[in-house]
Amino acid sequence: MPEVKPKAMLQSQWIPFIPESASTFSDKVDALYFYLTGVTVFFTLLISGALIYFVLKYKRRSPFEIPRPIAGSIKLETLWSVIPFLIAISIFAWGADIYFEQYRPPQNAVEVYVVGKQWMWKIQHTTGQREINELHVPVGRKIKLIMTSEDVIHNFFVPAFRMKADVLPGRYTTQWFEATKPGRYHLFCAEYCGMNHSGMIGSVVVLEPTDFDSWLSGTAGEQTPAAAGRQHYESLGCASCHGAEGEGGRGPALVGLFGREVLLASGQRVTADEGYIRESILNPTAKVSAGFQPIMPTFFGQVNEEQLMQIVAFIKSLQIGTTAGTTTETPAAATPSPAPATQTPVQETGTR
Amino acid sequence: MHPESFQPPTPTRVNYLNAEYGLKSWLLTKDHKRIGMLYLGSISFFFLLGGIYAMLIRLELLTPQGDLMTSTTYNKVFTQHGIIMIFFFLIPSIPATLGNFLVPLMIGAKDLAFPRINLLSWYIFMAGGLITIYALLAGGVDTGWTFYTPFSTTFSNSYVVATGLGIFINGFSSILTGLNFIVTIHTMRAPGMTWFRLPLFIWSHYATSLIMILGTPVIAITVLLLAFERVSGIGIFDPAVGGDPVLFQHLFWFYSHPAVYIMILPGMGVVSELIANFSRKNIFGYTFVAFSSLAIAVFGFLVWGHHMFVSGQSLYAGMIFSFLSFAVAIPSAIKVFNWTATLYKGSISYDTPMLYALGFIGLFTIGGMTGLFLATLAVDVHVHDTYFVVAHFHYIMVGGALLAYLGGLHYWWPKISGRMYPEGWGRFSALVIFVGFHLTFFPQFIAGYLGMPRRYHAYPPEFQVFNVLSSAGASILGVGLLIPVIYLVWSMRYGKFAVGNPWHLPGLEWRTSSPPPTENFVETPVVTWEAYEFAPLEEMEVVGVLGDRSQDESATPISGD
Amino acid sequence: MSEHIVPVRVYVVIFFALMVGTVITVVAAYQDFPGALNVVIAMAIAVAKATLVVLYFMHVRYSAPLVWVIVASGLFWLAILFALTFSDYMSRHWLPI
Amino acid sequence: MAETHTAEHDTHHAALAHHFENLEQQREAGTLAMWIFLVTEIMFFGGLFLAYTLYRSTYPAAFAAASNHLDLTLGAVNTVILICSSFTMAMAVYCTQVGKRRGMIISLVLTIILGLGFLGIKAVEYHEKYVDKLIPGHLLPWNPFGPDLEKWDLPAGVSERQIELFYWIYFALTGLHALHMIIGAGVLLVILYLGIKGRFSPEYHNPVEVTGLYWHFVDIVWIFLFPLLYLLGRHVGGH
Ligand code: HEA
Ligand code: HEA
Ligand code: HEC
Ligand code: CUA
Ligand SMILES: [Cu+2]
Repeated sequence: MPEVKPKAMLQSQWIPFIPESASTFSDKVDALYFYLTGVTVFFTLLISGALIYFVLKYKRRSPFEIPRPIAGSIKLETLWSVIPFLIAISIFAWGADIYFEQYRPPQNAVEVYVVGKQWMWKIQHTTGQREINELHVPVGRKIKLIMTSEDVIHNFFVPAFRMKADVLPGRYTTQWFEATKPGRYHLFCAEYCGMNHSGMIGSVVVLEPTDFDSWLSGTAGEQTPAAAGRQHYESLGCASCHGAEGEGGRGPALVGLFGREVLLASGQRVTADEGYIRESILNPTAKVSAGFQPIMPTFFGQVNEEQLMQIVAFIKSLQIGTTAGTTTETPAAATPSPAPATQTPVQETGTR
Repeated sequence: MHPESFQPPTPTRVNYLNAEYGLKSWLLTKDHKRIGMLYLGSISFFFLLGGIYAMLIRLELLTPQGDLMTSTTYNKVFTQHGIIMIFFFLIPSIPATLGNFLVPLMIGAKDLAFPRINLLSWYIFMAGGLITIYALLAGGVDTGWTFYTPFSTTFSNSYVVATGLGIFINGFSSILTGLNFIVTIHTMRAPGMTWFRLPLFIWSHYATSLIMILGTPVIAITVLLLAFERVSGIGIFDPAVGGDPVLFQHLFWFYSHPAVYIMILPGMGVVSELIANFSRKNIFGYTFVAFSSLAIAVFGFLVWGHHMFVSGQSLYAGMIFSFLSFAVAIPSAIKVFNWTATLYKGSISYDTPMLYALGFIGLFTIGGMTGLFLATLAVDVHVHDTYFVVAHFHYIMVGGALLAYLGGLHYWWPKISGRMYPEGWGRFSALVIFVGFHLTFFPQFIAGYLGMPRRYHAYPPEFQVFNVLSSAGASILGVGLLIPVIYLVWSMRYGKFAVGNPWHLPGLEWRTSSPPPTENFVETPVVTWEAYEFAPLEEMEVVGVLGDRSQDESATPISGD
Repeated sequence: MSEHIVPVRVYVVIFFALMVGTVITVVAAYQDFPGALNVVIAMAIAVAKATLVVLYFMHVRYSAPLVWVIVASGLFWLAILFALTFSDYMSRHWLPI
Repeated sequence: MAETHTAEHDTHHAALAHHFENLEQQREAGTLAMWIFLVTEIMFFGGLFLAYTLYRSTYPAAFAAASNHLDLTLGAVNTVILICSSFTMAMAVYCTQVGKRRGMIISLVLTIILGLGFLGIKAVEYHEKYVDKLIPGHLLPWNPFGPDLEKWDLPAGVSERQIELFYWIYFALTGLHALHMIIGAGVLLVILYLGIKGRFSPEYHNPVEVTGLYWHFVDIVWIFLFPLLYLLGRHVGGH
């Protein structure tokens, strides 16, 4: 947003070296960043200090002087390989710790579907609201993005949240965040994706819960992804094997599948996450679930990314004792309702 | 057949430069020194080309809105800047010019093991270069130097195949160079030149060659597959047939990370020479510095995934790669500390090459340390593909590798051209470059952490201040680089004649006349001294290390005036 | 280190060994072994055949240590390429995305 | 190390290049270089083998089905041919080492013939694939890919695209291998010519040796390609 001057600079006038800190990660990442900066400054001063001192002190006096050779010292060598190594380890451990937090979405996160395409971001909420190049979220709610691309690799990058993940064609990637400050923040595409890469920008709008509710009700919520998914499920004939309500038949029951441990014919166990469901639809023979013949046809190339996401959303909504995706209002029960944000999210019934 | 003791070279007016004349004598030469010069000419051209692109980038980024050129043009400009600078300038820079010239001289051999292959490698290089230039003229390429699929295979409509072909061919020249070096260093060392008497320049070139032969084939097959895929419309990187684009990134970085060590290791070798020789000290902890080169070469192959922390690679793989990236930093650390320690109680002269060497150490430290930021998982998530990365690698590649290259060029210029460069101008331009460099690239660290993505043709206005600084710096840097270009060319004709050993150094390359005769040494030398063993000067005079005085009226030491 | 000349007899033996190996692979390929055993067997035989060629036809058995080192490093780097790449692919599903 | 041996007798041998001390050093350099080159070849093919391994494990059913459609007999025959050629190559080296000129020439000729035989059969195979419309590239204007999968008794859940993927890899691997064969045959011709002109002797035969190394390497690549491409799916039925 050109006219709305992003707060990024305004608020960090104090220290114009770090961007706005607006998510639960920001401060953690910044702390680590300052540690690294400290180490760097230390070693840079150490080295350049020593260089300058020696260069001045041991300036060549006469063109014929030959200093006494010094072989070296094992002690020093070990010293200056061990100390840096220990420092390095500390940095590594700290970084890895935050990294896992950044990419392991919590159980009760609200899901938002993101589809990148040259050169725009298409976003859909589980309640049906669609947005382009804008993402509205309430403060203090954990948001999990389920992302894929229709063409090339893109990257969903929000500096103020210190989060970034590639958005790949042909598979799902996820990341999550919890915004801490209302405001409008840059959304960049951070993976080069062709002509208009630098134009594939937008903004994440963080609202107070009440404002978010009014935004939700204000925006026309069309059919929810789950409901749309149900229609594809029927039109593609999944029902013929998995049953109209996913109760199962020639194919395994899909009710309660999401998040369950699935025993495969090969004997190994996998958790049925979005990726697994996607794979089961596009490449069924890869992971055949135990007790069934691999008779499921592949739907490779017959469904586009958006439809696929909706089917996945539908299967996820098939939880024991719920008939989801039937109405446009009731959100997918598998995931906590984003509306109304003033209430605490419904705890999910799944077994993850 | 070997002389018992070392004979001083008899003064020769005939040298490799005036042994023969005419274009043919150059284009068909098998003399490693002349081939080195052929390379010098070609890569200088590519450097200037890449530099012009760089200037276009900086011009465009002066203002937030992309007003100078269209976004497509801009994409082509930075892509071609990257491709030219990496594949056609920095990778061949030191090995193919100074390495070609010096490896045989330093180990006391008459030539590289395979002179014909050496010449062939230059022709292959030129072939690759010409094809790439054709691609640029025909319409250019806009994939970024990293060629990420599926954009490069399916969506880009620029000359990807031609460029890929150029890089594919170019790869073989670097393989052949590496092969030649390794065989030469193994089989052609002069009598008495044991492994631990080798100058560190040789060790680093040995390590570099290892990477060249083990890594380059992988990039070759990768770009080949990429080209096939583009031509046949489908392929293994194409999600549309169930391929995985990330596989391309694995294959690409398997080479391209080690390649960054192809770019820096020779520079480290040069700096080791400069630091030791211009402080008249044997390098502190020779064996550690020598083996750290090999360590870097080996470990360098274990960290490529640190370019893919946010690419959808598994988190666990990310952890492994992050950890190993920290491990690979240690050998570099060892080098930095040993260089610094070498200066202690030395006899340090402030000649231009030394200034470059000192600059290298400082800038490489900063560049390397910021590499650690990137190797840190959580931080890389934020700064990946921002200007922070851009700043990181320019600090190492321009502040490090390029300065080392310039330092080496000045240091061996008397040997190469038989003339001295103007010392005053040398020091001056070194300082200009140093200043301009910082101004260009330091602001990019800040812009990067603030979130400015790289490869952006237009950017939000709040980043402008950093870009203006950077562009200003770039023009200073450009001028700073222009000066040596001018005076080096000038000195080839008007420079003072150089004696055989202008710096009074023990290295073998200084024990023959400047420029050396075609066969390098009148007699195969027999090495009886350790590396960097500085005999008292009077004694060196006796064995005639000062070389051929008849060429030069002023045999008084240039250094330490 | 003037070279060692391998007697013809050795070459002939190796030749027949390779032939036998080929036959075995083909036969084995039609048996349905449990799990991934088919692959394992096929690869084991291939490796055995390759080793014979390298050691005898290519004289490595009689060559300088340096040659051994070179061959080993070639295989080692290939192993690096595979191991680290698959460290990604094999652990991708460990965490629900 | 090189500098240690100075075999006086051969310092003035015609084949000694000016910059080497003696033939021994020259030979050492030549062999070393070829081995290093072979390492680069390992890495070159390595990238492709990696891709093969990955996709085979991702699409086992598709790869098995597609592989079963390759012509096993031709593949096997080619394997035998290559092993024979490796043998004759080894003999060629042996003959030069002991100075049997005729033996060397005969074995070289045989090696070349076998090599060309291999390429011939490969050509036949490629043609078969062309006839069955198995050349990858369904997006090309002339669509060379479109096997009628009815005849294939494909297992359910296998997509045509992954069959195509297999053949893409098949052609990439075998194509590169064939290219190496062609280069090898060319080099062998040169060696043969030089051999007939009597350039090689027990003292100097490094070119024959290193060419042999290269030829054996190409053979080894095939030793792996054969089971990986032709045999991987036989046990799950098929032709
Ligand atoms: C010559 C080139 C060169 C060199 C030598 C290096 C060296 C290093 N690089 Fe860099 N790098 C590049 C060129 C280079 N790099 C390029 C071109 C890119 C971008 C590619 C692209 O995407 O276009 C890149 C990108 C890049 C990334 C990916 C960033 C991203 O895209 O998200 C990472 C991540 O780990 C990284 C890390 C490192 C590390 C750890 C080193 C280490 O080797 C550094 C080791 C050196 C030191 C550590 C300094 C000396 C040590 C001391 C002074 C003692 C103190 C040390 C400790 C406390 C440990 N580099
Ligand atoms: C060896 C490697 C190398 C070198 C030396 C340089 C040199 C320079 N690079 Fe480099 N750069 C890369 C490798 C290199 N770069 C790579 C790999 C990328 C990534 C590409 C990608 O994203 O795909 C990149 C990207 C890159 C970007 C980011 C583009 C983007 O992401 O949008 C920028 C922006 O400032 C930049 C600037 C510069 C500048 C100012 C120099 C200066 O140092 C140049 C100075 C040189 C000269 C100026 C020429 C010589 C002097 C003269 C000819 C005198 C006459 C000229 C004048 C007086 C102006 N480079
Ligand atoms: C011809 C019958 C058939 C059709 C039609 C079919 N499936 Fe299946 N499906 C199966 C069988 C059998 C399995 C179990 C074997 C396997 O995993 O391949 C299965 C497995 C699955 C699984 C994995 C479930 C588990 O427990 O592992 C999912 C998810 C799935 N199908 C979704 C779908 C969707 C969505 C569609 C429609 C787009 C569909 N199926 C159409 C037969 C079918
Ligand atoms: Cu999308 Cu860059
Ligand atoms: Cu790297």
